[in-house]
Amino acid sequence: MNSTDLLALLPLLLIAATAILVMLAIAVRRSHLASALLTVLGLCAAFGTLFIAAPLVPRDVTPLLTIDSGALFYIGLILAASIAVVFLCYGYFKQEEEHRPEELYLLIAIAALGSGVLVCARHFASLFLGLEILSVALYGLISYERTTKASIEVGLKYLVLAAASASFLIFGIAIVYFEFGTMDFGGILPDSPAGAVDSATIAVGVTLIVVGIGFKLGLVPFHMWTPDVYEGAPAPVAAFVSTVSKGAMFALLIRFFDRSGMRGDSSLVLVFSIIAIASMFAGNLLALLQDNVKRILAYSSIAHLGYLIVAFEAGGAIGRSAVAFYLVAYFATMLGAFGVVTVLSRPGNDLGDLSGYRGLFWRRPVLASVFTVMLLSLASIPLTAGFLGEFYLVAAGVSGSLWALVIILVVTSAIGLFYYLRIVVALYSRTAQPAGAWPSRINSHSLSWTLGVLTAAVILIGCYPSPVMRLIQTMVAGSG
Amino acid sequence: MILICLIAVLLAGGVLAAISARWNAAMARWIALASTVIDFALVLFIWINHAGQIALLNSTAWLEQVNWTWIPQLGIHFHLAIDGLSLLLLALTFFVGAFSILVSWTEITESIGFFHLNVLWILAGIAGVFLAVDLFLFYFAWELMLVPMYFLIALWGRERRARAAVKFFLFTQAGGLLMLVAILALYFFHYRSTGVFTFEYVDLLNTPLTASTALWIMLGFFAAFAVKLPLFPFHTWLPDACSEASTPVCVILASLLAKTAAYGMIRFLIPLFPNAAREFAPVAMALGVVGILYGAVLAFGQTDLKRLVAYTSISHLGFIVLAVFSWNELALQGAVMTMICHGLSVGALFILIGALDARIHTRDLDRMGGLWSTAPRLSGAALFFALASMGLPGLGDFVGEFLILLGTYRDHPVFAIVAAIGVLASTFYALRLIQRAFQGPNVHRVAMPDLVYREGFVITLMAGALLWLGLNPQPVLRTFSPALHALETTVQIHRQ
Amino acid sequence: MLQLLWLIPAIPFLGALILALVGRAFSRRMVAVVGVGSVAIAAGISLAIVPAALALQAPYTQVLWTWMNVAGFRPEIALYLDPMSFLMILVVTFVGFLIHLYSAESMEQDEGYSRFFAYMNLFVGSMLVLVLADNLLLLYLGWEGVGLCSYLLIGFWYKDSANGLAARKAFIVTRVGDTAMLIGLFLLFHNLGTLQIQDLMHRASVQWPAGSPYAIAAAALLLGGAVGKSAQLPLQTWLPDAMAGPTPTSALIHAATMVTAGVYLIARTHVLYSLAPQVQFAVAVVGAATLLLAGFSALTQPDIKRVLAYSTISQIGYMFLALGVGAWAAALLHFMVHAFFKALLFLAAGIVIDALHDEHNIFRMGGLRKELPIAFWTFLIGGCSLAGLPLVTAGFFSKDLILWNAWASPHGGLGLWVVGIAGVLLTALYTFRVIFVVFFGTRNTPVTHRPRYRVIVPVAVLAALSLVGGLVKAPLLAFLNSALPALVEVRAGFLTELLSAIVSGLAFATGLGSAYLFFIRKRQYADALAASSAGRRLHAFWLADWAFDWFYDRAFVRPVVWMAAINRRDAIDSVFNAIAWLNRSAHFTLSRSQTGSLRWYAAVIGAGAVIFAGVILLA
Amino acid sequence: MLAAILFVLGLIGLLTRRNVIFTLMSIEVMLNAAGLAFVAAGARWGQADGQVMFLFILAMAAAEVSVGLALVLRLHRLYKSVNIDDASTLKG
Repeated sequence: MNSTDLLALLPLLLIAATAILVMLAIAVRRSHLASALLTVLGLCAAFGTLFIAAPLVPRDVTPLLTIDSGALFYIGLILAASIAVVFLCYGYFKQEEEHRPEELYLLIAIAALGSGVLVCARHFASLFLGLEILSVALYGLISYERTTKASIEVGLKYLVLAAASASFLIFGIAIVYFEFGTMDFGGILPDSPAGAVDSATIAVGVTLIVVGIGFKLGLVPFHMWTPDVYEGAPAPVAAFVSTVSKGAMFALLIRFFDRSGMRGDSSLVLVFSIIAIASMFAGNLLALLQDNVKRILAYSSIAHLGYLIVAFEAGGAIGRSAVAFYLVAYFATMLGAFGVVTVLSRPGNDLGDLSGYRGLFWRRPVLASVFTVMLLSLASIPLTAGFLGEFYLVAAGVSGSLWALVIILVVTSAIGLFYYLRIVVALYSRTAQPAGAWPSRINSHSLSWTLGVLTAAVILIGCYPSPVMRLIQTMVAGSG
Repeated sequence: MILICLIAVLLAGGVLAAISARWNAAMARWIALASTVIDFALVLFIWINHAGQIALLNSTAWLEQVNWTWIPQLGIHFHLAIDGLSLLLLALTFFVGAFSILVSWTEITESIGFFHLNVLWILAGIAGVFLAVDLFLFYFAWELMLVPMYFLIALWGRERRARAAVKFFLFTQAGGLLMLVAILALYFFHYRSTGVFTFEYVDLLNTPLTASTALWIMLGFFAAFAVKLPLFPFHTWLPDACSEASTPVCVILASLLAKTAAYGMIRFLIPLFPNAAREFAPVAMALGVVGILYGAVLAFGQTDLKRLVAYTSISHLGFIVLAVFSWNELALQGAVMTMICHGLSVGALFILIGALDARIHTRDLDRMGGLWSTAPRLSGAALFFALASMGLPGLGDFVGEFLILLGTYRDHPVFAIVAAIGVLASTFYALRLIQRAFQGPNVHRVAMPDLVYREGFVITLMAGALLWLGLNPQPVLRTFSPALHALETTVQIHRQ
Repeated sequence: MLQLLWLIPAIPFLGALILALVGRAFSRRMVAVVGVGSVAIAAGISLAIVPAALALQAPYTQVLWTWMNVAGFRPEIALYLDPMSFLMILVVTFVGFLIHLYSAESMEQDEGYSRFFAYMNLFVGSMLVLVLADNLLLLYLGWEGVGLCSYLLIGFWYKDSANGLAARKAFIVTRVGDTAMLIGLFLLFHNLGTLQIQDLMHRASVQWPAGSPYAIAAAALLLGGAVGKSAQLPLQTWLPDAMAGPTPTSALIHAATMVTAGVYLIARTHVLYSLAPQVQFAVAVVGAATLLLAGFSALTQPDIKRVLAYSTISQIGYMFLALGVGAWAAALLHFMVHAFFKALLFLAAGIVIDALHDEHNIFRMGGLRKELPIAFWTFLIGGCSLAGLPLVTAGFFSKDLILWNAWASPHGGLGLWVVGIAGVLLTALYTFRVIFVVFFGTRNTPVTHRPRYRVIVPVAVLAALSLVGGLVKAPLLAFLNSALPALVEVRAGFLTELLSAIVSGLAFATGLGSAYLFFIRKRQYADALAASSAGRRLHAFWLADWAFDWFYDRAFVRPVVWMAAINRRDAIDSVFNAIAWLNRSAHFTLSRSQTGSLRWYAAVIGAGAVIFAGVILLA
Repeated sequence: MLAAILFVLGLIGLLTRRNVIFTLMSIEVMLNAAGLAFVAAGARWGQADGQVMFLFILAMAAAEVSVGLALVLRLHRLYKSVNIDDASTLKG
């Protein structure tokens, strides 16, 4: 652990430092603004140090972590998303003071730390550590609304299921460890021929790991918790869950399967394509006639993860850059969508059902158009980042010549159009809606600023993506 | 450079109209009209100063082009280019577009700014499709056309408009996505054979493909164009969309959007996959012919005027499919003529129906009759355009249809004969329309004012254009011939 | 002088345009002046170019502009003048002018006055284009234009929807023929590479041996077009219904000019027919059959105009017979004469109808001999010329020439000649039936309206022409032979030209006598014959035009209407609705799986794990 | 092998029992089973990693259970019962 190692680790260290600082600040004096500001400052500092760490990569810091350009990119993404979530939370909780929101920022910082560790994990132990830090922080975040029944129920559900899937994961790791004797990703399959999962025990072990990861990503057989959690949790927290935790987990998935060389294994590919197909279909179909906006966004996130798996299957440089680009687009769009939901809802009673959104355009045109842009991006319509994201995904799919998967992707995204349009129709329908239904104007600057930045990001990436592309190109080349 | 400002004028006009609508509605309308008229003038300007170049037949270069690198990593270029074919279709687009705005003044009353924004953005999308030479840009513009059209149908239509709008959107989007997969497949096969990532139309032309893959990729393209053209099995969205949408939207929908699909076929489908297209030709032509007859029979049975005219345009567009897949110079010239004249005649018919709807608030044939006595000019104009759509010689449509049938007869006589029967069938519904709506006793004592000056102006201009095209189509044919030779040479090269 | 040729069709079109656009603003006088004037000028010009036309040896072509120029397909808008088209112009413009003059007065009270003249001028213009067309495509343009005007004019009194339906029926039936012709055009262009009539004929004779399948197909398709337009056997149902239009239109369109367009087409493309003898014989057979069929139907019609309509069909049958046997000039001669006396008959009938306040049924008219002397004498002259009163009327000469050619020409034969004679008998019978019933016997309805000079002059001129027309036969034949191949008489046999003339005279006399017997002397004989069971059924059968209408309605109209009715909501739509329903039901089943209970979720995760383990182990 | 059996037992416990506290206990059982598996694996290869991981698992399990119990307290106050099935209002 010489000085350069420390420098490389600086971003993670800084996130931890912000967590502690926030804890101390709360202990000194409970001011909502102070803790929020502090978290933002800390995260921005961490974001800054990324550029310092950039020239040093790639480095293997301790056998547990590895900081390479890919890791840095994803940490950057996570930090950006967390900053956005903090802004959203600030705007969200400002309306009601009695809720003591300070701890929220603490938990967000910790969760960001956990996901950062996950992204740089090179060893099962660090994987386990990162995952658990993230999960425990999420338990707190999800059930933050102590007063309402729903959030308690959701918190409990998430806790029990997360713990169960974590135990699956650990059991899987144990079995793999039992077989190979080393917990390091790279060391797993140097001896057996590339990707051949021959013995039965390894097969079971790998399945269990896949179950654990699958749960966290909300893929189909393990997606049950997603809709309930998104609906129960406060809107900004749901945004956090859908973006940061899933993004970090996906980065880990790529790293784990790339390093361990199990990508080519035929049965694994089959499993993943089954998962992908199932999540694409189930995600879209479940959302078809849904009335609650948050549940629709939950199901659409399942579907979008299904799309990501397709790109992951394709693999290779194109696959990884497609995943990276899609994650950027997906983050921006999801945060934006949940941002709009946050603006319209107050802690305690989030504006869920669709009828609440009817005729929004005729009274709040700006907000409605932001929401429309986000929805169109989810539906992958041109001029939005989602379109290029999906375009890149299909390109990756075609390059890996996974014809069946690509066709299903196209068909299910066509089905997906339907429910995005249902929301848009509701937004623009002219039925008279009592004026008082929504808070008169966007109450806090933080919300309006974040939404503005996110919309700009979505449209900019949609129209002129080459700077982002160039960044990703270098990242993929670097991470090897 | 002029191409960029073609699209820029429209986009800016749209935004300007939306903003200015806050102060007074009339300004928004004038801005929208002005931008379409400016664009029409630009197109004429291009046509005139390139007349010399068009005259010499063998010039296959693009008349005007703009090429910027957009996303270098994926080899995507912002490449717009215009040749004879796209020049003509652009002229039609702005001509009919200006009129649809002009007609919309009385009918559209709420949120006029947003309406004109959408209309101008669709026209920009359509212009983009006609100009795009980079396949990615083509797809980009193709999808771009959807969203404003969806809003136009969903917000300014009649009762069941939401359902129709969603149906329209899903249909075209599903087709579009299949085309996306096809484009990418072509892109990768090109990469695999030449190691170069590019969406450039000219480079993709000579990608060596095995027969089966070529067929599959072509089917991807064909799916998107068949849905948009409303070819026979995929046509059910047009009658719904047309009967629910307001008149100007209907005009754009029926006369312009269908042309983008036909243009796509001529520009991309056949040159990119000549051999696969030849194998697929009988199937496609059979679909076209069935479409002609099916559209005619259904049009005969309809009571709602707009649905009736929608089915007629499905029947007419069947001809274009015939022409494209028989792929000889006669048929293609006929296809271009039909595209232009059909755009005019269907557009005019919809405008008239809109005027009628505005006056007696119904489109149901059973509740009309004997309108000739109360509104002779309107009924006379309706008769004129019904005759045009029936393919009366001396008007534009006949020239197009005759050339198509002549060309198709050369290698598929059976299809040509059945299509000729289709022309006969067109007489049934056209005359039934005139008979039920305008002639006969004035049962409902419908007293209504005759054509307003503004509508009269639009109608006479369109009628004049049709008559001029009917009697003297030579300028149009001459403009398209160099582009046609270019297309034919590319197909000949790859057709070994 | 010939440069003015393009003015002949142009001026009527100009007149039509003026009347259509600003007609309503004009006073009635102005409308009449413009309407009649334009046709008068056209007639004047065609008279003016008579000396030049007679002088010219080779046919004169005037190219106006290139219509289309696509890869070897170069139809031009060009006018072609040769003796045949010259004759047609003269007849069309001259008879047209007379009828316009007549209608100027008879349509005076009608409120759509300017619209009427606009349509009439448009009709004359398109007919002239048809006649002067240099290539088949331009001919097709005139052909459809004429069809359109007949639709507009039949449906002129649009208030009564029956007229509208009749007009639509006429237009659709003629378009059926036109489609056949269109396909013929494709075939001709595809095989011979041009539509320009003259070199089409030249190439056909060069490339196609006699009896070649292409020639037969092309000739048959063109015959289909001609049959449609000239209301011959299969497609003749529309002409009797077309009488719903105003009388002048019936006179101009359904007697003199349009219906003979088919004859002109066949005469113009005679080379094709000479190359396809079977089709030429078919033309003769069609002519003969229509001749008889229309004759019999005419016997039973109560409506005066329908009788004349059926007589037109049978007279055109004669022309087709002449064409069939190759007597081109005879057919055209008969066309000219027929134009005169049939227009005369219609105008006279018009006078009668106007006089009796729109009464069409001949049995309710009667004894008008003294009331309307003008109508009586002109109708009598026209009737005699139609029936072929020997030596006096022109009709006799032209019909006799056809009969003689039918017998003498190589394609003709005894059978055709006998049918011809029977036709003469029938024509005489139904013509004089009408004359006796309308003008003799007791008077039923009062006469209210006397024709004034603008009606009398044209009727008188036409009467004179019907009489004097026969004298011009010899020079006319010589004039036409330069354009059309002369007929080579081959079968002299026992029947000489004189003998056939005598026999036709006898047939005329018997017809006249029996008509006199039935309708003047013993009215009860006719009623008894009609009352008998066989007679009643036969009478009904003929009345309904040999039940063609009934058959067509069942065979074609009903199925199309039925097909349209059942499929009003577009069956294909249900396919896509089914897909939507499928998605919806999938949604409901899946959403039921979200029970919300924790333990169910955990169970699903466990099951997922087991499934995947199985997949990995087995795969 | 033993660990596998223990793990399955824990899972079955989670699925069947209705009482929330029992579910937490069954999760503990599953986690400890995993820990046991780790220790066994570590023993097989003679490395200390197994035990180290077990310690991590213990720490994590403790954290989870504490949060879990906090939630159970809230649940009890709001739902007045400890049955897990009451907490299934959100569905669809």
